[in-house]
Amino acid sequence: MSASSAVAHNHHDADSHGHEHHHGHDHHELSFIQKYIFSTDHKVIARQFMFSALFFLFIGGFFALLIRWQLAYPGKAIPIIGNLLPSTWVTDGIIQASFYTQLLTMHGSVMIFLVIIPLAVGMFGNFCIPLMLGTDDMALPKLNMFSFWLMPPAAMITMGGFWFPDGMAAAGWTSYPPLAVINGPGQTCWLIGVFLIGFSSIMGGVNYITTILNKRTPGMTLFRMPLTVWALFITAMLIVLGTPVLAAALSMQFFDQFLGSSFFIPDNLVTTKKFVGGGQAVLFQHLFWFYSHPAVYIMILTPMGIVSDVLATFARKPLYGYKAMIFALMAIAFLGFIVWGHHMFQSGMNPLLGTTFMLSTIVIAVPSAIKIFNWLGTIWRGNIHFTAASMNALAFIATFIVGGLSGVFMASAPIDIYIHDTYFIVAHIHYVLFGGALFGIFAGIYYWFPKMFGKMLNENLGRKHFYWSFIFFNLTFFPMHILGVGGHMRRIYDPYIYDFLKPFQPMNEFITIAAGLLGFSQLILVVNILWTIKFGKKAPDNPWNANTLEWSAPTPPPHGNFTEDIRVYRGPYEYSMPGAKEDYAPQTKQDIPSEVEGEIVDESMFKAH
Amino acid sequence: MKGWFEWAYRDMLSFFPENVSTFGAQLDGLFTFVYWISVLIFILTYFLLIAFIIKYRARPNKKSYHFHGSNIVEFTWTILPTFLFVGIGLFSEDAWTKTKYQMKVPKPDVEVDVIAYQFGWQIRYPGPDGIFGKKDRFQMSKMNLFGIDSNDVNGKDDIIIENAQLHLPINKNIVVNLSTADVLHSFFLPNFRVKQDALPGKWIKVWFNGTKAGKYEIACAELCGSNHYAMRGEIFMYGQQDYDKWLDGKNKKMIELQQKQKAAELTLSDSTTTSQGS
Amino acid sequence: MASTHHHDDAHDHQKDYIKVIMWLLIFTFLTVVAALDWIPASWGDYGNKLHIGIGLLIAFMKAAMVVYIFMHIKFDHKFIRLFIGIPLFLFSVMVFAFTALESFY
Amino acid sequence: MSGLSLSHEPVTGVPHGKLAMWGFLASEIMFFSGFFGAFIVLRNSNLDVFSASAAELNKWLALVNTVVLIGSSLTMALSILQLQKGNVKLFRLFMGLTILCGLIFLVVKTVEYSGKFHHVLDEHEIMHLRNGVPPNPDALLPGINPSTNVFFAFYFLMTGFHAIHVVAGLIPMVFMFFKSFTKGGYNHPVKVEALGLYWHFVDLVWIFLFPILYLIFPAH
Ligand code: HEA
Ligand code: HEA
Ligand code: CUA
Ligand SMILES: [Cu+2]
Repeated sequence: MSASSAVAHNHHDADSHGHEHHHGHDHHELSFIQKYIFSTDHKVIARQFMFSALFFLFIGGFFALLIRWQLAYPGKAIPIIGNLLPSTWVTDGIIQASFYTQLLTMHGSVMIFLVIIPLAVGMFGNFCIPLMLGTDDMALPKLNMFSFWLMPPAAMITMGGFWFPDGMAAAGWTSYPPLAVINGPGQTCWLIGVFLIGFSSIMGGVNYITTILNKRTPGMTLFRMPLTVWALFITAMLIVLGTPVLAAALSMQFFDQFLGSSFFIPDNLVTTKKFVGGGQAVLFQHLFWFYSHPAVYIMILTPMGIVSDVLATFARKPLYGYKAMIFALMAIAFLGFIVWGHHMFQSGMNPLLGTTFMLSTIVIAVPSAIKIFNWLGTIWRGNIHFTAASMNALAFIATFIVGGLSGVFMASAPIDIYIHDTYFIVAHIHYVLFGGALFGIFAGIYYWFPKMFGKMLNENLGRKHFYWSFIFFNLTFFPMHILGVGGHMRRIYDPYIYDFLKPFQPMNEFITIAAGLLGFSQLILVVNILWTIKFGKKAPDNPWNANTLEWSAPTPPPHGNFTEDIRVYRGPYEYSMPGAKEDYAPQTKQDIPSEVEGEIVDESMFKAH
Repeated sequence: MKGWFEWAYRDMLSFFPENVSTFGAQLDGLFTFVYWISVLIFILTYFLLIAFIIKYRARPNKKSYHFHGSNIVEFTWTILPTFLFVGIGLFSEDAWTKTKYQMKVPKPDVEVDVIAYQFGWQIRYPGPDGIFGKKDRFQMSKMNLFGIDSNDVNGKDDIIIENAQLHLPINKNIVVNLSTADVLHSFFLPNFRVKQDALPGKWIKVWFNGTKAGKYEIACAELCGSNHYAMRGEIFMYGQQDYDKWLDGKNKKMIELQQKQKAAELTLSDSTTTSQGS
Repeated sequence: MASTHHHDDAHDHQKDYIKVIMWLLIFTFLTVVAALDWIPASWGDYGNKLHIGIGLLIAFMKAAMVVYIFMHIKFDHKFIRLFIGIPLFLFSVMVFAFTALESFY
Repeated sequence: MSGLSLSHEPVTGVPHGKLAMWGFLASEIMFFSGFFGAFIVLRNSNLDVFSASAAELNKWLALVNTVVLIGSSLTMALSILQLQKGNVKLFRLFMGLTILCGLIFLVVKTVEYSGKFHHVLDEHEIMHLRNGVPPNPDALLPGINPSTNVFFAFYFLMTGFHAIHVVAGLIPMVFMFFKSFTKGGYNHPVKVEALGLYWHFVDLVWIFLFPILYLIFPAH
């Protein structure tokens, strides 16, 4: 390949110029704004994504707690803050039915579009890709900055309905027409906001693909990339191919909302708003889920990659079945595009289609199973160090198994008849999104924080955060399976007008209390982060003795990331090589010192399998 | 407080509301089947996970086993779950065809129309003549949610129940023609294991066969606006005789009503058309 | 391996472009003519299908020429074809699910 | 240049800008796929309305636009070629022609649109366009617009987004055009090439819009 010739050339350069590199980038002083606000440096953008997403996590979490209050104690005033909330939301501190639907809509939208996707894709994508590939920045840094700065206005617009008397969007995060179309201006805001967020995602995705294909350092072949990068690569493809379909659906809904067309509205709807008719309501669902099913994998693949890296590092063991893991990712991504109909089993689409989607959906469990087994294989006969990062990664596996298995129930169309749109689904959502994606993200935060900020997070607080989150997470969401089995519908303001749901009130109360404590546990993370940034211990360059390239960069990495040219000699997971002195073998090190003094380990052993 | 602990020791399957339909048992059986498979997988994977965590926790001077994996193993654990999962799929197919395929809906013993609207259900019986009036989508209005064609005599005596109460006989194949006047709703009968979204502009056949007399609830399971939660309905299942009695009562009332209307019509000849509007 | 094609055969490209534009114009002309009302009404639905078939066939041929020559797919790295191939595949999946099965309801 | 060369030559040999543009185009294909997929579905269920409405469109304006846009694709390709050869004058000429074509396209589009907006529908036409179904007086805005029927909704949706794409393409073109007059000139062949890809794609979309909106409905 042309790359290899370029390498030889580069090395010459580096040698002859010595340490001249200090001049290149730091030449002109950057102003504060260029450095921290409108920065094109991928690391700064990653931090921006992280802080904005954590901020929205709290907004979304706050909405969730209001939801929980209403379900446990319907008709009772919210304590303490009840009277502080705007009067369009609550009367006398009591949540109104119309506000409840806004709450659940915004909770879902915020968590998905403004928390998990920006964290998993925006933050880790930006931070990890250039560093793990050994390059100085993204392929298109300006575009990168643009894709972050599209987010804040988009977020404001998404929640913009706040300023209208009708309130925010209130048709669920799925925004099904005709309901969404007859809703007020808040829904229009939501459409525009999510459209912009999607645009930002696409820009990011395009950038990742280009960077990964084009900016790998010499020696970094595709099959020497760490799984995090692989996962991001595949995620980027999902984004680039899926998100535009959502954009199309949203545009059409915008036309229906705003310009009086009827793409999704059949003839003669008996509502106050009048339409010309001729459209089909299920069409939107098809378009929506064509994106939104892949979107759930957009949210989980990167955490899966992170977990693979973290586990290999802390088990001091090569990742079990590296290639199988990659093919599994690809299989999930591919199948992810042909299973969207499983959200629509009861929607009135052709039941024959239900059969096809049922089979493809069930098959998608296979690559997931492969991943679970390979992670188990990775810790098997390992030497597992327990840190906040590795514990979160292990928790990811534990919760993803539960969430995935509940997915298999719903994948079977006849079983889904009963549990569709019940809390069984809500339990599934949170097991895969909170238990899966968010725990994976936590693992990543604990793992890379030292590199990002140059300070070691407080391990003690980290563990507390983990234990509390894990326990209260399960206490909050496991009982929801039971609610679902009992027939408890989702998205209902007051379950207790139904006789068959009355007995579930104590369980809802229990869940609410657990949810409050779960929310409280997240404060530990915040405290930990803020405290560490201010007072934390300085982090060494490679605190975990890990192999991947980012740990060969100084901590925190300067503008331009690396202080010397780097070349990759082996795969990312060569831990505990027999005969080697250290139990790790950084990808950049050509020669690994062996236990026997003066002997060089046979190079052929390091080949990625 | 006491209630909290009552559920803690119960088996998850015991939380299903009582099943009173013929195919409900099959659906519950499928759930149970997947449930036990899941429990098995859960135990297997959690056992390995916990065992490995304990057994292979870090100890000083220990070195991990340098091993990249084996193709045979990968192959095995790809194929085995594939069979298992495809098995689940094939196993489910029968129940799905039976409950949802429109061409497989059994011949109705009793047929009713149900239309959902924000926020309630209306139910239509064919009335004394036993024949439904034709539906015309363009005559649908707040006053005439079903869009009963005003030119069809069969529709004149159709009985419309506005308080969302469905009365049906047990041990009969019941076919509900389901649609909605406005946004999406979902016709959910927890005890019958029936759920079907109502689509505007489309009449979908939903069928079931109840096995036990009594009063059950109808719920809406698709977000349809602020009062989505309040779209509660009731379904009364009777033995055949009780059902006939109820139906006769309704039909008689309808006949009386029609006679009264005829009498009124004679005096006020052209007032019938004004009731139709947007 | 990198960018070998660009400069040396620039002239060929120019010729290619001219050729392509001629064909594009011819096809445009054809597609308009084909859309005229020349199919006997007695062909009924088959006539409609023929209309659609011809229209889309010509559109695809035009598109292929634009992609191959103007967009340099013919001369560029092979892997770039994936950027068109994968979306087209997904599009066909989408259309298949939307129409083929929906219409046999 | 520093001693470091961490920002290497593109590994694939395809410049960043061009590769990214291909990625973006893949995403654009999916965007329009969503519209086309929906179009196919709703066309099948509203065939009569669709063919009656398509007959209202002006084929000849669309034909002019097709030719204009195809022509602009040619001039675009030629301008890239000229910049690669270093011939700035010809580059500028062809770029100018491309911009001109783009503007003509937009002007024709505007004529077409305003013709629709100002088209006063009589009773008979309304029934015709709505397949005999009486319109809902509250829903129908005057003139032909997205609220007329599903066909026109698609017409405005698809041609509207297409026109937005044309405008979005023209902006950098105008920038490049004027930049080429300045002292430094404009010497970024890769950027022009990437923009060219985009422009050809815009042409490509039109190649499909032309038949499916204007042509393939049987004339009644
Ligand atoms: C990160 C997010 C995420 C992930 C990863 C998944 C993963 C899966 N989901 Fe989930 N899903 C959502 C997020 C996610 N989902 C959301 C947000 C919704 C609700 C949307 C809404 O309506 O608001 C939803 C809804 C949803 C539905 C619709 C339910 C309904 O509305 O009626 C269905 C139906 O099939 C489904 C199925 C699945 C399946 C089969 C998987 C599979 O990928 C799971 C595969 C994993 C496993 C199977 C477990 C691991 C495997 C093993 C432990 C090995 C097994 C061993 C042996 C066989 C030996 N999901
Ligand atoms: C990543 C995604 C994500 C995450 C993390 C969460 C987190 C939580 N979610 Fe939710 N949820 C969704 C995604 C997510 N959710 C989606 C997609 C839906 C479907 C929406 C729809 O139907 O359209 C949904 C729906 C949903 C419902 C169903 C609503 C309904 O159908 O009526 C419920 C109900 O209990 C719920 C609860 C919770 C709770 C208690 C948390 C907790 O885990 C939150 C814990 C975190 C915090 C609480 C943050 C910490 C905040 C503080 C410490 C501040 C405390 C402030 C005060 C106390 C004032 N979620
Ligand atoms: Cu009707 Cu919910
Ligand atoms: Cu899904």
